[in-house]
Amino acid sequence: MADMNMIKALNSALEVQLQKDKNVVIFGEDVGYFGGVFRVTDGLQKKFGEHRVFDSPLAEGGIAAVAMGMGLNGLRPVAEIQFADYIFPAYDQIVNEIAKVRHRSGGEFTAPLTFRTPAGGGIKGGHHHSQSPEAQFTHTPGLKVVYCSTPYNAKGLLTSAIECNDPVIFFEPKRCYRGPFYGDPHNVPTWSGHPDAEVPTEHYTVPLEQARVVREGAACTVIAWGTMVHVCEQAIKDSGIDCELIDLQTLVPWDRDTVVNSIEKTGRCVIVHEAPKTSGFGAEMSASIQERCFYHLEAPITRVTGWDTPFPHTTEWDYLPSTERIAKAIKNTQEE
Amino acid sequence: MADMNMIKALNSALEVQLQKDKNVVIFGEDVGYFGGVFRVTDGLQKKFGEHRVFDSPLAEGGIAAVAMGMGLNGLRPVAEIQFADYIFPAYDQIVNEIAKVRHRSGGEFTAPLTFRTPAGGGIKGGHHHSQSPEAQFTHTPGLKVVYCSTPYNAKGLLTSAIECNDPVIFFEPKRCYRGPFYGDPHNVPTWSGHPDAEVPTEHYTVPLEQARVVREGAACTVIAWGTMVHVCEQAIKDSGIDCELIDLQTLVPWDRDTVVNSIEKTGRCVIVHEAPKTSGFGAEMSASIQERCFYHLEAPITRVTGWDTPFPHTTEWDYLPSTERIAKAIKNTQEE
Amino acid sequence: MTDRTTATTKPYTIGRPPFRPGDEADFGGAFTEQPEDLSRPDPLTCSAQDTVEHAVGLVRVLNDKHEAKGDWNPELSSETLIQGLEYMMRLRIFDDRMIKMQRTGKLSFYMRSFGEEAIAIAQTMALETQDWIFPSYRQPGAQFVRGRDMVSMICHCIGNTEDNVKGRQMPVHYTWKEGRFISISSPVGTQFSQAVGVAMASAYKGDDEVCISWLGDGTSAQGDYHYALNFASTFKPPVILNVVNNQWAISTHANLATGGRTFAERGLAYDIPSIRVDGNDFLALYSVTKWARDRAGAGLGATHIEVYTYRAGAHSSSDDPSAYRPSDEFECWPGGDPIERLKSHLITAKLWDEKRHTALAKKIDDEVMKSYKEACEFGDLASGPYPPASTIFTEVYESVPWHVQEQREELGK
Amino acid sequence: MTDRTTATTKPYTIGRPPFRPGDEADFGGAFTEQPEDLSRPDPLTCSAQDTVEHAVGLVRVLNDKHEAKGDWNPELSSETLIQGLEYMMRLRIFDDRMIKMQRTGKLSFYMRSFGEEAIAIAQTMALETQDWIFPSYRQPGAQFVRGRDMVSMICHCIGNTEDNVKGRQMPVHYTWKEGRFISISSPVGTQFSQAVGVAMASAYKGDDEVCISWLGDGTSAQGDYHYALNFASTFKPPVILNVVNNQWAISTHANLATGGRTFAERGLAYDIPSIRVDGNDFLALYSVTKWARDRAGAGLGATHIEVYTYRAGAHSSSDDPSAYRPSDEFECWPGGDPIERLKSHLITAKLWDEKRHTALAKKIDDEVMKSYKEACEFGDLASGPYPPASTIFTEVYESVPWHVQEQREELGK
Ligand SMILES: Cc1ncc(C[n+]2csc(CCOP(=O)(O)OP(=O)(O)O)c2C)c(N)n1
Ligand SMILES: Cc1ncc(C[n+]2csc(CCOP(=O)(O)OP(=O)(O)O)c2C)c(N)n1
Ligand SMILES: [Mg+2]
Ligand SMILES: [Mg+2]
Repeated sequence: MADMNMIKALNSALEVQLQKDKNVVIFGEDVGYFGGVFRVTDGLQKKFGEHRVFDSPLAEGGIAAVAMGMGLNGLRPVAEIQFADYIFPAYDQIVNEIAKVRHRSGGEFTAPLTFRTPAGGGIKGGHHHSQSPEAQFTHTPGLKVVYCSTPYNAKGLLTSAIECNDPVIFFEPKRCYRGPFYGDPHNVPTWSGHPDAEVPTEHYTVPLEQARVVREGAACTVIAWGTMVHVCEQAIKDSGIDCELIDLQTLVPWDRDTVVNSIEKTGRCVIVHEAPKTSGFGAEMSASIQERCFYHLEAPITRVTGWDTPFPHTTEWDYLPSTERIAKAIKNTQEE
Repeated sequence: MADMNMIKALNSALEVQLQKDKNVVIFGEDVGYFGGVFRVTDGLQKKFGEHRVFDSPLAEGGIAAVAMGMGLNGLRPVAEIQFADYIFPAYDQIVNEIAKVRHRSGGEFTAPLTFRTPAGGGIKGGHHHSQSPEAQFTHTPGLKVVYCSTPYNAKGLLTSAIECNDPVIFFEPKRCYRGPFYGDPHNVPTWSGHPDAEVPTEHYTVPLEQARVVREGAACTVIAWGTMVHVCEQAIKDSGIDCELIDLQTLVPWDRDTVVNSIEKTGRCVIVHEAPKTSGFGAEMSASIQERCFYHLEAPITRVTGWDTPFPHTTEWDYLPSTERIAKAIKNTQEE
Repeated sequence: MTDRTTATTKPYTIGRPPFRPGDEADFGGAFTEQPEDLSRPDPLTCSAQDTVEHAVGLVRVLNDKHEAKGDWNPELSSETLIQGLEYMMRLRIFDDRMIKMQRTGKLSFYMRSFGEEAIAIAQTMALETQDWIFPSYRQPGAQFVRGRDMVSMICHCIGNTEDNVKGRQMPVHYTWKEGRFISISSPVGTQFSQAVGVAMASAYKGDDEVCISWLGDGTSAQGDYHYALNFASTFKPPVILNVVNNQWAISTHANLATGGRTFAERGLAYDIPSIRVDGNDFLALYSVTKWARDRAGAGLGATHIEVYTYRAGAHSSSDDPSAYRPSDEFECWPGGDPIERLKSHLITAKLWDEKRHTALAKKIDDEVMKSYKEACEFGDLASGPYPPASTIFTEVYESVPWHVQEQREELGK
Repeated sequence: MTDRTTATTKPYTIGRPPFRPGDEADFGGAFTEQPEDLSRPDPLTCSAQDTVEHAVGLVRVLNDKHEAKGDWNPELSSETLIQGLEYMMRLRIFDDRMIKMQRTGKLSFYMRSFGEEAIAIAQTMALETQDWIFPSYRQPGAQFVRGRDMVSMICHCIGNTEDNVKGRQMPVHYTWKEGRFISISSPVGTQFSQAVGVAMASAYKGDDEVCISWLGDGTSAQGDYHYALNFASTFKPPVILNVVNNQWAISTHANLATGGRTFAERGLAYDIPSIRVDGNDFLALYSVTKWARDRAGAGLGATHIEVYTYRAGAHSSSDDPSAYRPSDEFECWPGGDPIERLKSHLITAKLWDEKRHTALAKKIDDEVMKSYKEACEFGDLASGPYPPASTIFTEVYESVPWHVQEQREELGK
C-alpha cells in the first residue's frame, strides 16, 4: 500500500500489467523515452525496453489501426491518446473497426485493447484540451467505456480494462491527476492523505460494470463520473441534503442494479457531467432511469452539465458544472 | 408541381441552389460525371459544369477539410458522403473544426456547408451500409442535424440547409429514396401518387427547427425521423390507438414547442429510431421531455430502437424497429 | 503511368479518365515495358533508392509472345503454374456462378475479381502458410490457395445458417481464421494500416510471419494509406503493402486518385522499396511478392507494390459501368486477361493444351455447382433459413452484457 | 537528411534521436550544402521531376561567410532585409515578454517561435497582401508582416475583454480576418487540408489569391497531410504547403516521424514540385516562397516545401526539453540562429551595425512593453476582467438557438 496520486496509480497499473503479461505493449505520442506529457508512463520504457513501451508517430488514426492489428494478432496493446480531444482522427478505426471486429468475424477475430486518454476541463485548455467525449463512444456497441475518478479506482479499473477481452475506452480526468477537485479553482488539494489515494502496489482490480457508492443517502441520488464526482461531493455537503452519490465508473455497460436500487430508495435523481448536455451520457442515464423507475420518481430527473457550446478558455468556471448549480438542482428535487 | 421520388426531389433542390447561388459547389465520391451511386446528383455536372459539380478523391476526411476551406473562403459547398457509415474518417474535421470555427474565431470565420449522406437500414447493407449515426453529431455544439423523410421535406429541408450559414449534417433515409417503407419488406410501394411526393419544381423551404405533425391524436405522442416515420404511421394504424405522430425533421435544434405541446396533450410518448438505443438521439428526447413535461406524463416514455449491436445483414428485419414492436410500445403506454 | 492529358485545367484541374462512353478506347497497342527492362535487385541489400526504376517502370515476366523472360522470372515448376491456373479459373467460375445467383436473389450483393484473379492468388502462393492475409473485398481468391472449402464460402455469401460470420456481414466479406485470412470490412483502406499492426505483433513475438494487405487506387486517397506507409516506414515490420491500381474506383478514374505518375513511387519517400508490377502477369506477381517476402522475413521491413491491372467487370452487382466508360475498354487495354495469359504461356511452353483446359473448366464448374447446391441446403437469402435472430446479440462483447441481454429478451427470438 | 543510424532494429525499428541528454551533440560541423549547389528552375515550366535535387538537397542563399550567393539569391533591397530583421526581432522580443508573463500567471500558456522566426516572416513577406495565411501555432509572426497591432495580439493571449476571440481559445490561437490570417486551431494538421479548400475557392472565384499553410515534422504523420498533398495533386489549386521540420515533435525526433530521407521528397510522387530549404536563412525562405507564389499565381498548382530548422526552445510553456535532448543541442546544430544570420549578412554587406541593432532592439522592447501595458488595461488572465460569460453562448451558431438561450438564462450571467 502506498500513497499515490492518480498518475502514479495509473503508472503502477501499467507496470504490473507489463510484468504480468508479455503480450502487453504500450505506445502513443511521447509515451516512450519521455514518459508521456502527463508522466503516466514515466520510467516504463527504461524498465521494460523500447519494444514494449514506445513512442509512435503523431497520428491517432494510425495508432488506433496499429493497435487493432496488434490485437488481432494476439497482443494486448494499451495505447495513449494524448488528449481525449485528439481521439477523433481515430474515430473511424474505433467505431467502425475495433468495436465491430469480434461480431463481424463471427468471433474469429478480436481486438482486446485499451485506449487511455486524459479528458475533461479545469486546466484552462480551451476548446481542444478540455473535452469529455465519453458519450460519443457509448453509442457504439462493442466498446466498453470507463471513466476513473480517484487513484484507487484508476489503477483498479485500468487493470480490469487491460485484462478485458473487449476494447475499452478509458477516460482519465486530467484535472484530478494530482488532486481531487471540489469545484473551487483557488483551492488545489493534492491526493496526499486522501483515503482513495491509498493504493496497493500489487495487482488488484475494480470490476468493470460496477458503480461505486461514494456516500449513501436517502433524499436524492446524484450520479456522476470523473472530476464531477468530487464536485458533487462538495455540492452535496453544501446543499445539506442527504444525497446518495454514485460514481458510475463504467458507463458501458453501466451498473443497473446499483443505480436502480438507489433511485427506488430516493425517488429523485440529479445527473452531472462536464460534456455538453445534448446527447451527453446523462441523456441515456436519464432516459433509462425514467424507463425503469417511472413509478418511483417524485421529481423530474435533472441534468447538470456543460453547456451546448464549445469549451471555453478564460470562462471555464462558468462552463463546468459548479457546486452552486449542482446544489441548486439537488434542492429543486426536494421541492416537488 | 411534379410527382417526384426523394432522389428527384433532392436533385431538384440542388439544381435550384446551383442556379440561384454561384457560390454553391457540389462534390463527393462519384457525384460528378456519374451523378452519384444513388443518382442524387444525376445530370447536374452536365448542366452546371465540371467545376461546380465534381468528383473527389476517395477520402471523406479530405472532402470535409476541403469543404471547410471552401466555406472559409466564401463558397457554400454541398458535399456528399456516399454512405453515412463512411462519415467517420471526417469526424475530426466535422466535430473539432467545422463545428467550432465560428465560435473559436470570434465570428470572424465561418463554414457554411452541408454534408448530405444516405443513412439507415433496410437495404441489406449489413454493418457498414446501414448505420444511422445522427446521435453522434447531435452532441457537438455548432452543428445542425437534419433528417428528411419524404420527397417534399427532403427538398425543402435541403434547401434550408444549403441556405443556412451554419454547418448542417443532412441525413437521407436511403430506404425511402424510391418509396416510403411501412415496415413490410415484401410490400415495396413507390412514391408515385403519395401526397408528399407532390413537389414544387421551384424554390421553397421547409424551415429548420420545425417538426412536422404527420397526424394528430390525443392518446399518445409518437416521435420519429427518417424511415421510421413511415413505419410508425403503419404501426399507429395497426395499434388502433389515437396517436399524434411527430416527424422531428431537425434534430438539432429540435422543435421544442411542437413536442412539448403534444406531450402536454397526450401525456404519453414513444420515441422511435433505427440507431442503437444506448445514447441514441431518443435518449436526449426522452430526457428532455421528462425534464419539461414530468407532471404531464401518465406513463413512462418508451424508446423503440435498433438494438445495441452492430447492424446485421440477413436478420435486418429483426433489428429495425418493426410495426409490431412499435404498436406494442404504444399499447403499453395506454395500460398504465 | 497515369495519363493526365485529358484533365481540365481551369480554374483548377479535374482529372478525367482517358475515355468516356462513346469514345474509342485506344491505349496505343501493347505495353512498351518488356520483361528484360528491369533487373531484380538482391532483396537482402536493396534500398528504396535502388527501386526508383521499378517504381516508375513495370515489372513483367510474360512477354507478348507468352514467354517467361528476364531477371524476374521465378522459374516456377509446371505443377505450380498449373495450380495457379486452376485457382484462377476456379475463382472466375465461382464468381460467375455467384453473380448469376445474385440476380435470382439468392445473394443480396456480389463483387467479382474479374480480370484481377492473378493478384491474390499468385501473391498468396508466393507466401508461406503462416503468413497473414489481410484483404480488401477484391482478394477472396487467396482462400482457394489456402484450401478453403467452397461450400463454406458460399454459405457466407448466401447468408445461411452455416455462414461462419452468421449472416452479420454482406456477401464477400469473408473471415477465415484457420487460413489466417483476416475478416474483410466494408470501409475501404482500414485494413491497410491495421496490417502494419499485425506485422508488428508478429515481429514482437519473434514469429516468422509476414502480413500482406491490399487497397485500391481510389482508396489510396484515404488517411489509412498514409498511416500504413508511414508506420511501416518508421517501424519497418514485416508487411507487404499493395496498391491494386485497376484504374477505376467505381466511376472515377485513377487520374482523379493521384496527380502523380505511379502509385508505387509514393513508397520511395517513405524509404520503402517500391515496385510496380504487371497485375495480369501471374509470374511477375509471384516473383515480386516472393522478393518482398524475402525482405520481410529477413527483418528488412515493408515493400510497397503497385499492382497495375484493370477492373474488367462492374464495381459490384449494384453497378453498371457502361454509364461511365466504354464497354469495350477492357478489351482494348493492353494488359490482357490474366487467365488467358497464363494459359497461353503454358500452352506455348507445351505444358498445357486446350483439351485439358476445357476439361479442367468443366470439372471446376461441376465442383462449384455441387458446392453451391450443398451450401443451399443450409438455406439462402431468398428463402432462408437464416442464422437465428439471436446471433444479433452474441459476440458483440465476449459475454452478453445485461443491456444487450434485456434487448434479446425483448425481441424474444 | 534524416539520420536513422541510431534506430534500434530488433524486432522492429524504433527511430531514435541522434542525441539524448548526457550525449555530446555533434552534428559534424557546418552544413555541407552550399548556396551554389542548386539551380533555380523556371517556376513557370518546372515539373516535379525537375525538383528531385531540390527535394533531397537544401536550398540556401546565405553561406557560412554570411554572403548571399547562388541562383536563389532574391536580391532583396536593404529596406526589405532590414524590415525582415525588424519583424524577426519583434517576434522574439514579443515571445520573450509573453513567456515571462506566462510565468506570472497573466497567460495560461504560451508557445514561442524561438529559432524559427524567419519562417512565417520571410514567407509572408514573399506573398501578396491578398494571399491567405493558414498557420499552425508556430507562425504567429506572419501577423507582424501584415501589420497587426501588438495590443490586439496580447489581448488575445491574456484573454481579456478585448480579445477578439473572446477568451474562447488558449493563448497563441490567433484569428485575424482583416490580415487574412485564418483562425489557429489546436488539433495539429487540420489546417493543411483545409488550406487546399481555401485555395480551390480562390481559383473558383477567379481571384488572384494564394493560400499558404504549414505543419510540423511530427504532424506530417496525420491523415490531413496526405489529404492536403493528394487533393493538391489532383486539383492543382494555388496553395503552398510547408512542412516545418524543426526536428522535434514535443519529445520525439523527426527520425520517428519518417523513415525517409527528407520530408520534401514526399511531394514528388504527388507530382508536386518540392523543395527543401534552409529554414534559418531568411533569403532562401523568401526566394523559395516567391518561386512557389509565382507558380501558384500562374495556375500551376501547389508547391511542397520542407523548411529545415530547429526548435530552439521548449515545445511550449508546459514543456522542459532537457528531459529528452541535450540542452546545448541547438547551439551545436549547424543551422544557426535566423536573426543572427540575417544580422550578420547585413553587417557584412555594410547595411547594418551593432549600434543600430541595439537601438532597434531597445525600441521594439519598449513598444512591446508599452503594448503589453496597454493590453493589460483591458484585463489579464490572472485578475480579469474577462470577456463576459455570455460569450460562451454566442456565435456557436449564427443566431442563438432556443436550447442554448435556455442555458444562458440558466447561468444567469
Ligand atoms: C470509407 C469508405 N468510403 C466509401 C466507400 C464506398 N466505396 C466502396 S468501394 C469504392 C471504390 C473503391 O475503389 P478502389 O479503391 O479503386 O478499389 P476497387 O473497387 O477498384 O477494387 C467506394 C467509393 C467505402 N466502402 N468506404
Ligand atoms: C491531433 C493532435 N494530436 C496531438 C496533439 C498534441 N500535440 C500538440 S503539438 C504536438 C507536437 C507537434 O510536433 P510538430 O508537428 O513537429 O510541430 P512543432 O511543435 O515542432 O512545431 C503534439 C503531439 C495535438 N495538438 N493534436
Ligand atoms: Mg480501383
Ligand atoms: Mg516539429
